[in-house]
Amino acid sequence: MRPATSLLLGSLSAALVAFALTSPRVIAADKVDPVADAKAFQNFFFQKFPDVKHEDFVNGPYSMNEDMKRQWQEKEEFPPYEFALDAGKEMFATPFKNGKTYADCFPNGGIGIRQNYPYFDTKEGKVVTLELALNRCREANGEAPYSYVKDEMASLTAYMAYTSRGKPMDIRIPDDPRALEAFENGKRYFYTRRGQMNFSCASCHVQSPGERIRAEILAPALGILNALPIYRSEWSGMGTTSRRFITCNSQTRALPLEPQADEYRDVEYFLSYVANGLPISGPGARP
Amino acid sequence: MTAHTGPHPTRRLILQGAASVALIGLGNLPFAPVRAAANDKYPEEVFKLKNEADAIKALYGKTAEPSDKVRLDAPEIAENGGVVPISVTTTLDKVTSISLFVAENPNALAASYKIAEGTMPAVANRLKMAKTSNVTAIVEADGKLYSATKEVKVTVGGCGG
Amino acid sequence: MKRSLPVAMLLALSFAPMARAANEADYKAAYAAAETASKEAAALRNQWTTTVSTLAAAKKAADGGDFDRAVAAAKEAEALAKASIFQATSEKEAWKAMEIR
Amino acid sequence: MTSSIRVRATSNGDITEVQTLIQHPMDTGLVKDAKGELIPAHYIQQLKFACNGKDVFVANWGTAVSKDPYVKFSFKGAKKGDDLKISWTDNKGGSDETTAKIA
Repeated sequence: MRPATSLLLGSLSAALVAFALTSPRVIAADKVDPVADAKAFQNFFFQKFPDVKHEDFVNGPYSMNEDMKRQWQEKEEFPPYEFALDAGKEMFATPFKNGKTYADCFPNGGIGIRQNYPYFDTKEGKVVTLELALNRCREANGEAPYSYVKDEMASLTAYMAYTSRGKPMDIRIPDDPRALEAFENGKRYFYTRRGQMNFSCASCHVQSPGERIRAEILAPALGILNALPIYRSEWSGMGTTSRRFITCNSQTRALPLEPQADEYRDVEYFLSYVANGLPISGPGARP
Repeated sequence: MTAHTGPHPTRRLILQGAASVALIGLGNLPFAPVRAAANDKYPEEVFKLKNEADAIKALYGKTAEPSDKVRLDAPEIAENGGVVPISVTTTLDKVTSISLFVAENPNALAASYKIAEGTMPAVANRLKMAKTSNVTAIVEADGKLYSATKEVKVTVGGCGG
Repeated sequence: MKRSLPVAMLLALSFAPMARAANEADYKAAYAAAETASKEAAALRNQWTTTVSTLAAAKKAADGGDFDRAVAAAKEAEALAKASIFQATSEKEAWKAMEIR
Repeated sequence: MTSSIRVRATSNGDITEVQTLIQHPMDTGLVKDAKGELIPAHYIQQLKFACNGKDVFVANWGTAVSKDPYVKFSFKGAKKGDDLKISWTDNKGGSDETTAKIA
């Protein structure tokens, strides 16, 4: 046998052995392993779309289709969320009746911190999202909470997202079994089929990103929350994370849960954690 | 025109031919007097017209000829009928007006821009489109009309609800 | 022609029992069954929007006195609710099949 | 109340590029609200740009212009620091205007 072929055969068998070892990791008795989940999740999309730059995934449908990307870039020159952004900045600076402002409720005065939300509150034992924290801040200062799906909440989160633009998503899971359970709940919600259409979030955003559902191109699940809140031409208005989850549910004919229900908080926790390292790109403009 | 196997197909074809000629004739009669392009007044009546040909005639009083000197940029598939980015540029000179028509909209004329002396003959804007339609850009240069047309597909998004 | 005969027969048969018009009692029974199933689906946090709208349609038809349509809608609502219950229970394990590992 | 007109006018060489975004519902009069009633037509009809006392660009708009309308054009004959006056009127007699410095 000529040396070259024996060399080839040798390396082939080595590769085969290596592959066998790293075949899908042996599932220990369903131990929750967010680090491995995040790695597998990101690799799935990096391999499925090798020519999409990693940080581009946060641009949703526009990372999947050139014609749509051109329309988006044209809109981004003077984006429709400009007004929500200005309104949010103004609201952030306007003191409550008791003289305090949002800056007093948040670390670093609420500037450049969006990438750490949602976080797991070990006192409460639950996930706390940015929208929930904002309403709790209002209530703590004697103000009425905003609707989770209307423009005021969207303006506030738009401004806070804007101050974090470009910072990598940085969600931490404390060493607390309840945090691991919240992560697992979020993962289960993400993969569970619901509604008369019998779709799960994964049916569209894992199995067929880049494909069309009528006029729209499906966004990849990786980094899908990084651009929120978004101005959707469909709504001709702003949409918070809550509004996005609720409309997705009703599209598959699943009755939406109440905004900031535990399931929504956990699925936001899961989706944000697996997008760690990808930049915040909110507020965004979408079809 | 489906091929007819019925009696006297030719007679029917002639009849239909005559009917359509009459229609065209009728089409431009009542609008000939309305000439609103030159002055600054808002062409209120033209924006009420349904049909594209009538609107072009009412606005400019003449017909346009397609020209490759007019470049119309519009998406192949609009991401959303409510916000369709459309832009027009042209290499023609002495341009005094640029207008955009969406044939299938309730009213054909969407926007009409007056280009002053020294203003570049180009405009970008975002239009609403009711459904898939031809979009036509009309450029008035040195008193003559030039046009470019492109089809933009429009449909709703989402999977159901 | 031969194949379609049994199909016609089947169709005729399925309508036979519905011969007499439904009355309010039939509607109440059908609606109650549909409502229990719908409540169970809601408790499982897996209600469908179509169950809710069909249940409402049944009530509306009944209010209008059209008990035939009301009973049909109530039956459909019950079927939808039961389907969503089945979906919730089967998905308890089935979701893992889709998980990215 | 901040103006409804956002404008960015930047000049390079002799050409000034102008981009404008206006906060306006641009209702067509053909859309129904949640209660099923028609929302009356409410849209900007004319938008004017004037510089150094001359109208450089006039937009006549119908109901087919998007909500929060956007328009971009460019013109010659102005320089950094000149004032660009932008004004609009809508079909209900509403109006707004603002003046921007060319950057």
